[in-house]
Amino acid sequence: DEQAVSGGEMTIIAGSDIKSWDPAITSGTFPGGPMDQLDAVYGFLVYVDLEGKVQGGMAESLTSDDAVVWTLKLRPEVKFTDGTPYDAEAVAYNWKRTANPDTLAPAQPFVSSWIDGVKIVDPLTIEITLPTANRNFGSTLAQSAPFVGSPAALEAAGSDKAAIKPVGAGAFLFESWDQGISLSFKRNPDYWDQPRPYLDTLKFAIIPETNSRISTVVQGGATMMAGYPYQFGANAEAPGVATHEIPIPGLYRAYFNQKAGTFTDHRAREAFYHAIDPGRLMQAYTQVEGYVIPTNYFTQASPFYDPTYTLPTYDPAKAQELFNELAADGKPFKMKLVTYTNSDLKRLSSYVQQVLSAYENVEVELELVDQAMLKPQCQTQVNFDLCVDGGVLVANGAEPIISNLLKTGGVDNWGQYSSEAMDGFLAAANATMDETEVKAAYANVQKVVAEDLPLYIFGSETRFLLLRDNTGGIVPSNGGILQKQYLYVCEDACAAE
Amino acid sequence: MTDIGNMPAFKPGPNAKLGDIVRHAMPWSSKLKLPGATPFEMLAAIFLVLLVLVALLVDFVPGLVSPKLPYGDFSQLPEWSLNGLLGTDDIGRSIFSRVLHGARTSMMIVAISTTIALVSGLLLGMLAGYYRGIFERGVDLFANALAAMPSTLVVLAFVAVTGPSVVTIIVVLGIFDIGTYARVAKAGVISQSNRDYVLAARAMGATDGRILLKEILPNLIPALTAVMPTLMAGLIITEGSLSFLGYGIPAPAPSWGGMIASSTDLLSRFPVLIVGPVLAIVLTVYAFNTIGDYLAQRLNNRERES
Amino acid sequence: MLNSAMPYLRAISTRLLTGILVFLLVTFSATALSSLAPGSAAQLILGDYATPEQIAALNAQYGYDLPIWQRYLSWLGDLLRGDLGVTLFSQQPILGVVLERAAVTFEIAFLAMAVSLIGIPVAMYTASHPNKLTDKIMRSVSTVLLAVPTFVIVVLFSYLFAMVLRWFPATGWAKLTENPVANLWYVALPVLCLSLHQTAYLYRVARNEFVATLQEDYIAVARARGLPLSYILFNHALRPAMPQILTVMGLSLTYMLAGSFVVESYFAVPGIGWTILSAVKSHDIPLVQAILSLTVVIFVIVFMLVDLGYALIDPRVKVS
Amino acid sequence: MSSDIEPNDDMILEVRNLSVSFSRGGKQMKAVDDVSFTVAAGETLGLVGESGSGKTTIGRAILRLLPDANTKAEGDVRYKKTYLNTLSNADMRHMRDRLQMIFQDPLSSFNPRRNVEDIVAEGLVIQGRPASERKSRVEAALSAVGFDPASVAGRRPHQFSGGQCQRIAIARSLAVEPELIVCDEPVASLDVSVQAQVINLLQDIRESRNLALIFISHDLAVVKNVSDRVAVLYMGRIVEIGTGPQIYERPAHPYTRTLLEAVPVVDATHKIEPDGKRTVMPSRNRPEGGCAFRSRCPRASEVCAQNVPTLQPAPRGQMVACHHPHDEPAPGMAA
Amino acid sequence: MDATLASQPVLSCTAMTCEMDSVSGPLQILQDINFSLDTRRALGIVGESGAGKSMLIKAIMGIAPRGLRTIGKIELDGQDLSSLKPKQRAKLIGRKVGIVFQNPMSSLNPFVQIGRQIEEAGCIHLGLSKTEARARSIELLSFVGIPDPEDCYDYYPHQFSGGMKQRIMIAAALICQPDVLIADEATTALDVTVQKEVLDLLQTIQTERQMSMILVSHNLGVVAGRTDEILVLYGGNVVEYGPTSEVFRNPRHRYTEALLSAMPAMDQPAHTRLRTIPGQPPNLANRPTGCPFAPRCASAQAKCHEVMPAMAPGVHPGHRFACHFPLAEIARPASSDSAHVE
Ligand SMILES: Nc1ncnc2c1ncn2[C@@H]1O[C@H](COP(=O)(O)OP(=O)(O)OP(=O)(O)O)[C@@H](O)[C@H]1O
Ligand SMILES: Nc1ncnc2c1ncn2[C@@H]1O[C@H](COP(=O)(O)OP(=O)(O)OP(=O)(O)O)[C@@H](O)[C@H]1O
Ligand SMILES: [Mg+2]
Ligand SMILES: [Mg+2]
Repeated sequence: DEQAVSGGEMTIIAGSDIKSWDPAITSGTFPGGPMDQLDAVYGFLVYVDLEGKVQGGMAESLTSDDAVVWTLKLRPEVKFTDGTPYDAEAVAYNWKRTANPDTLAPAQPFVSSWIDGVKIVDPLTIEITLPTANRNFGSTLAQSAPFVGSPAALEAAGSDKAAIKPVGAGAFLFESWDQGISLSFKRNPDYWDQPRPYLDTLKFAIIPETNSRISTVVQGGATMMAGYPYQFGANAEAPGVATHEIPIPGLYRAYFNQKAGTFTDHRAREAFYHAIDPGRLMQAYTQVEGYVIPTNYFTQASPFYDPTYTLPTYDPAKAQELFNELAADGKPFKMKLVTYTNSDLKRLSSYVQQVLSAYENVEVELELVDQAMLKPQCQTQVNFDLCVDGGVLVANGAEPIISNLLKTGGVDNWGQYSSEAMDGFLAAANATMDETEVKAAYANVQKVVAEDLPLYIFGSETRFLLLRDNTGGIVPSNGGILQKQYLYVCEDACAAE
Repeated sequence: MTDIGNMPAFKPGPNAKLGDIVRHAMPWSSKLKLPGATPFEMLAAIFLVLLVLVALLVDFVPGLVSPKLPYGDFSQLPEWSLNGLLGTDDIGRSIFSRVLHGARTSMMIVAISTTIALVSGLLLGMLAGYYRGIFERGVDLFANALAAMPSTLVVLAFVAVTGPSVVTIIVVLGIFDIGTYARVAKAGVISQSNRDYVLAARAMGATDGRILLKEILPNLIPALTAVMPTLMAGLIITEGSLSFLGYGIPAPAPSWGGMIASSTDLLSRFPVLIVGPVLAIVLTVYAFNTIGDYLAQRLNNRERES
Repeated sequence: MLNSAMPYLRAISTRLLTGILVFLLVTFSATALSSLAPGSAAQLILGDYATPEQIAALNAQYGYDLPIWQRYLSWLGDLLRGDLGVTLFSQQPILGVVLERAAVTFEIAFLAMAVSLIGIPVAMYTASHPNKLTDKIMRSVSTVLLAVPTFVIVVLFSYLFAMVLRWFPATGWAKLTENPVANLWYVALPVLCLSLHQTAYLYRVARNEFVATLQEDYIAVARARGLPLSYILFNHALRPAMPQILTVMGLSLTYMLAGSFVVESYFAVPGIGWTILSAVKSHDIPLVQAILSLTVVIFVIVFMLVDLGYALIDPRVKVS
Repeated sequence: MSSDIEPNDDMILEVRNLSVSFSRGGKQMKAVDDVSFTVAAGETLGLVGESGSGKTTIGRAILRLLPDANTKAEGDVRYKKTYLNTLSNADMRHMRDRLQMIFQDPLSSFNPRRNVEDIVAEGLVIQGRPASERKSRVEAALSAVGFDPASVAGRRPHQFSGGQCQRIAIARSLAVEPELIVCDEPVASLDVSVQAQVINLLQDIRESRNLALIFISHDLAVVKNVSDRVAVLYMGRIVEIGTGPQIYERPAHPYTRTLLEAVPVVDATHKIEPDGKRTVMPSRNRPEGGCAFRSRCPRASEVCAQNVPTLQPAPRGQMVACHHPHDEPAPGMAA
Repeated sequence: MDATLASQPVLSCTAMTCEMDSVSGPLQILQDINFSLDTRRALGIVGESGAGKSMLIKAIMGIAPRGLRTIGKIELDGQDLSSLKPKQRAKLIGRKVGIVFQNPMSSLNPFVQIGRQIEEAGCIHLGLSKTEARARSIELLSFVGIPDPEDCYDYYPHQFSGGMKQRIMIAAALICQPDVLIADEATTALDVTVQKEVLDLLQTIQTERQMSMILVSHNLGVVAGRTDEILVLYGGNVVEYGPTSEVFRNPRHRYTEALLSAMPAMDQPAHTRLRTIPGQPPNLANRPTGCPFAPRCASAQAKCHEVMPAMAPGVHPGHRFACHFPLAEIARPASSDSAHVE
């Protein structure tokens, strides 16, 4: 940060456009995703750093001694760009709004569970009393409701989401949005943390084609894109280009539909695990050899990793046996794999189809939908047997993602998995601040995962950025989203590792 | 497949013409009757014949692996063997086998869409050309509306409605060609109607139906066959574009456009693997266009002579 | 003079009438189709956590629950009032968005068209020396070019010129009005990709047309008068060949407008091709409708211009 | 005005007050204007006139072969006891084996995809004759026009020369055994050497079968050779009608005389003195009202501009529509 | 032959043969053509369709279709055309020869104003300036009898009738003040009355401007009273060549005679049987060895089928014909109207 200079412009490549400026509606953790764009305007109230610790962003701190009562301290003199103060009232207003079911916020169940315990102590202090202890309250808040918009602007828009104007207190001011093409922001001169932000202009360019994105960065047409080394290939070594690892392991996973269809039968899920060699699957997916395959929800890098409980391994003979058994029971293995039309995912699903089709008594159908239609189809309609979501799910610090995935009714629990034991262990892990108890609870979680096979977990990877080598101030938050106020253009190749 | 090793030696001299070489290498090709065709046109015709044969008989090619099952490792470079000739694709299937099976997919779409378009276009065009008036206006309007809509986009929209399906693609592509066939048929009927033989048939007491079906229809065939290959080439391109965009033939059925799309992402790492499907689509379109030109030229000549 | 203008007026008005019918047909089909598509704008706006009731409510608010013909009529009504609405997410006025992006597509299409015009003099030369070496070469080259689908050209060119050689930018756009030099740089690859096919096509049509024209009696007469070949080509063959060339140019222009989405989305050029593609995906139906309408309007205008061109070129044409 | 032409049962064909107009781009164009004539059995009526005078239109109107779309035909056409103009399409179809037509361009009057027997047999097929009868009648018709049926079998029209094609066309008409044939410039596209064959053939057939012919031609020499009576058309109207000798030896209408004068004669004994006035004849557009020919007529007077002349008996017995008919021999003709 | 100035031919062909390749072997389209056209004389070329009339003209003009090989000598104004480079040759012919083609509808470029079409050859060959050219074309337009030539200058061909177009073609042919005017079936597509006007015009111009003229027609009547010499072509061969009056009055070749008697005449009564010529013109790819007319000739003998007759002189000077058994010379008074007496 020493050599940070003011001025300049950066362009972050996004894969798709945002749908609205509603700060309550956030999802995705990948750079270029909607959260990334909202961050520019609203700024993180609190965020999770690379170590998994909750840090203050727009707020000064969020702390608790007992995991039940949490204190949020705001910074003085922070103002929204419409001049209204970024104070306790504003934060509480945003939370209330999120808790209102009409807002349709994904974080509604989470926020509404403690909204009654919110107490404004003074304009810069809020005290939150949770109904039960939650040691992960801070990180969950950072992941699912980190943005605070100007109450005046939100009020003005009323119920019409499309009419919400982006008025935050973040590092940048919304300048223009060309739907489907680009978004442009300019420096917020009244940002609280002067001399930040350094950049005069921040842009998001929407480029759907992976190859085009890579070439664009290589040629200097944009500053950065998120991706994986297998996609970059030799381009990572191109002059003027650097890669930057965001060292938070993520999981590749697919959802088994446990409400209806083939995978309601445990044998089918087990057979699926046995039938496919995950190493080959990852190689098919990324065209790169040598992935370490996770043996359970937590990878070796995680402090909660427990080698005792492992997921079933590749065993084609066993798989065939189970497939035959299922067929004999009159429940032949017939599955529909749903994913979206991305070439990597196409490859992955084709590979799954190809491998499974080689077994007897197996039928596999593929359905590739538009990216935007994946969630509705998998989450809302639950119309799949196996649903593959693209990219990796950041699994640092377990929560809130693990609960979202595995808890009964969790927002990311697309497969409708439900287990009392699992719910209990997850709650236990949250309820204590004691590390050994947490570890024990998560060991049990891994045991249940290995037994129940709620998800198909087949790979893990860290995310990379392909960026211009003169990009400075890379401060990832929440597992990948760069905090825009730190970004600056440096004179030399400061990003090269 | 003919064994190349058993062919009698033939050394093309410096003055050997391409046609001689072709005729020598493929003796049966001289049975292909294309009066006045250049060697390129002969080659194109042979290629198309081969393509149709491949589409029909690809399952019986000895030694050819399934296009849906793995053959080798992922993204293997080409090697000197039947299945590895063009390398393997990103999940290890034989590209050569997929290219050959892709021919079946393309040919099937071309054949069915063309049949749909030809039959309906002919019907509409004949009515429009013979009865003129309101029929003609209606058909013109229909053809114009089709021309004013980007076909690929409409197929995309339909695919969005019905989900990716071969039937949708075939039907929509077929519908889009109706306009052209109708136009050609209409123009043909109008120009034939100006010939005295139609009048002569009327003078003999022929009914409209007889005149249309027995007198005019046979004379529309040359013009229709002349536009057909070009339209077929267009179908192949459109189908390729759709599959390329991911809205075409559902996986794992092999299609050239889909193969190009999947090699595109890995282009910077395995550029050779795109060669097979690209060559397949380019050569096929080339052959169709060449035959189309040949037929159109012959039609022109015939019209000029008469 | 009024008398001589009357037939034109009539021809144009019949064209317009057909155009309006085509317009109604196309836009109505678009409404019908979009209402059949799964998912909805409401779904996308409300996000993934909306309940079906909420979605239904928002659909009702937008009027997406009405029968097709009612939706269509209300859209038509809005259109007549000059109100195209705003884009679904960014709330930009649709008219402005569409015009701005159409300008981009137009620039590319026109430049591609302009580049392809070199096909005409080449065609003139080869047609006047038929079956000579150049003619044969040009014919083969053009047939090969015509056989390469645009999406293949796009993939190969962007790989070669943007990734390997890095001569041209892989994606992006600069407005002509703001930075003409950068604009040229950005426009180069898309134009190249579009014009290759175009040039080959125009060349072929022009060549065949010139060959046919050169067989006309009046060309024989001109030759018998001892007029030089170049004089005959420019003064006697060019104009008669123009109507056909013009038709093809008109067709190609609409083809390029419609077929631009592969090129535009690959090069991330903010034109209508890419816009309509993403609008279809994100169910921004008002935007889709607006672009389709524009396409039809352009189609009609282009063909009216082509007709007018006929009338200017061919003195015999009075009424179509 | 034609009421003086009584219905006459000797006449197998009677055309009465026939008018045909075409609409083109909203405008009405009268191609045939109030034409009446009759044809007796076995008689040949020649129709002559310049291009566009309505010869073909009359021929087609009789046979109801005009396009329906933009055409309006009025007047009666009586064939024997049947009024053709009021027949239903189906009934007209039954009349077609008695009324036939031969076209100017024989090749284009054949479907190029048919072979010769099919072409000749077509009328019989349409009339629903059994195959055996068809075969013999086709052979008979082909022999009648001088072909050896076996040697032409299976050949396509384009394998024949123009004269042969025209003979096939005649065979096609004869196969249905018609009583009247409208010949629309049947020899115009033929060389002199072949033209003679076709004319002779038509004459022979006419005699042997007592055929009535309407023979359309712009070649006055040919018309003279084949016709018993001749009607001269000018801009859709009959300006003169009478027997061959009447018309050719003492043409009464100035237009007929102009036509006769213009016929190139095979006579090289003296060089033709060219007409020194080189101004073009005034426009051939129809003048408003009055006699259509008056703009080209050396005898035109006031009355010609006011009254449309009607057909009146001329001194030599023919009918002429002229206010100032001639009564002297044709130029170059001995009295 | 002594080369006196008076009998210097403007245009002559010596032993000219034209050949072309076809699928069925080489075609002898024209064989051994000899003729010469003197100044101020009119030559008629007659023959059936396909006899080679147009090809002869095209070969002379150098606009024959691709692949046609011309052997023999063509001299224009004493200059051997084959010794010239194509461009020079085209220029020379363009200046010295004016040509009017058969179809007035298609011989004028429908896209170009007629004034331009008339004057362009003048601008190019004579280097006329724009104003000069315009003045001269207007003058020519009125010379060929087009009313309002000033206005017509800017009209397009479709605004004229067939006869007018043919007059415009004549005007265009005259722009360089050529020595020879060639009319290839210039009146075939016209109505009889218009044909007469155009023929009269051609003849008047020829005499007024002291040009030579070639009148090509398949209609013997067209050339009959309007030419000095006549050349009868049959299957690409000259079968008879001589003074027009001689040939018509006393045709010696049996083809010429058959042609004449096949024509229906105005002085015959109705229903007169016409004389016919059986058979068809020779197939150029497969010519008979002997006289080309022998297969159709009523008086053909064995010799006719074997030996090709050479051109032999007749009684009248300049009258030549290629027949082994020519018709007898009939003695008749040279000038008489007896042809019209029945
Ligand atoms: N189907 C039609 N529609 C419109 N006008 C027509 C039609 N047929 C003929 N005419 C017009 O009617 C007039 C008479 O035509 P018709 O063909 O009867 O003349 P014709 O005497 O046979 O001439 P030609 O000698 O050229 O054959 C012409 O002016 C022609 O343009
Ligand atoms: N381009 C060509 N290729 C081959 N043969 C040709 C070509 N043009 C003409 N011919 C042949 O040359 C011969 C002479 O043709 P030409 O046109 O000179 O005849 P013509 O006497 O002018 O006949 P017409 O009276 O029909 O104009 C014909 O047999 C014709 O078939
Ligand atoms: Mg006619
Ligand atoms: Mg000719």
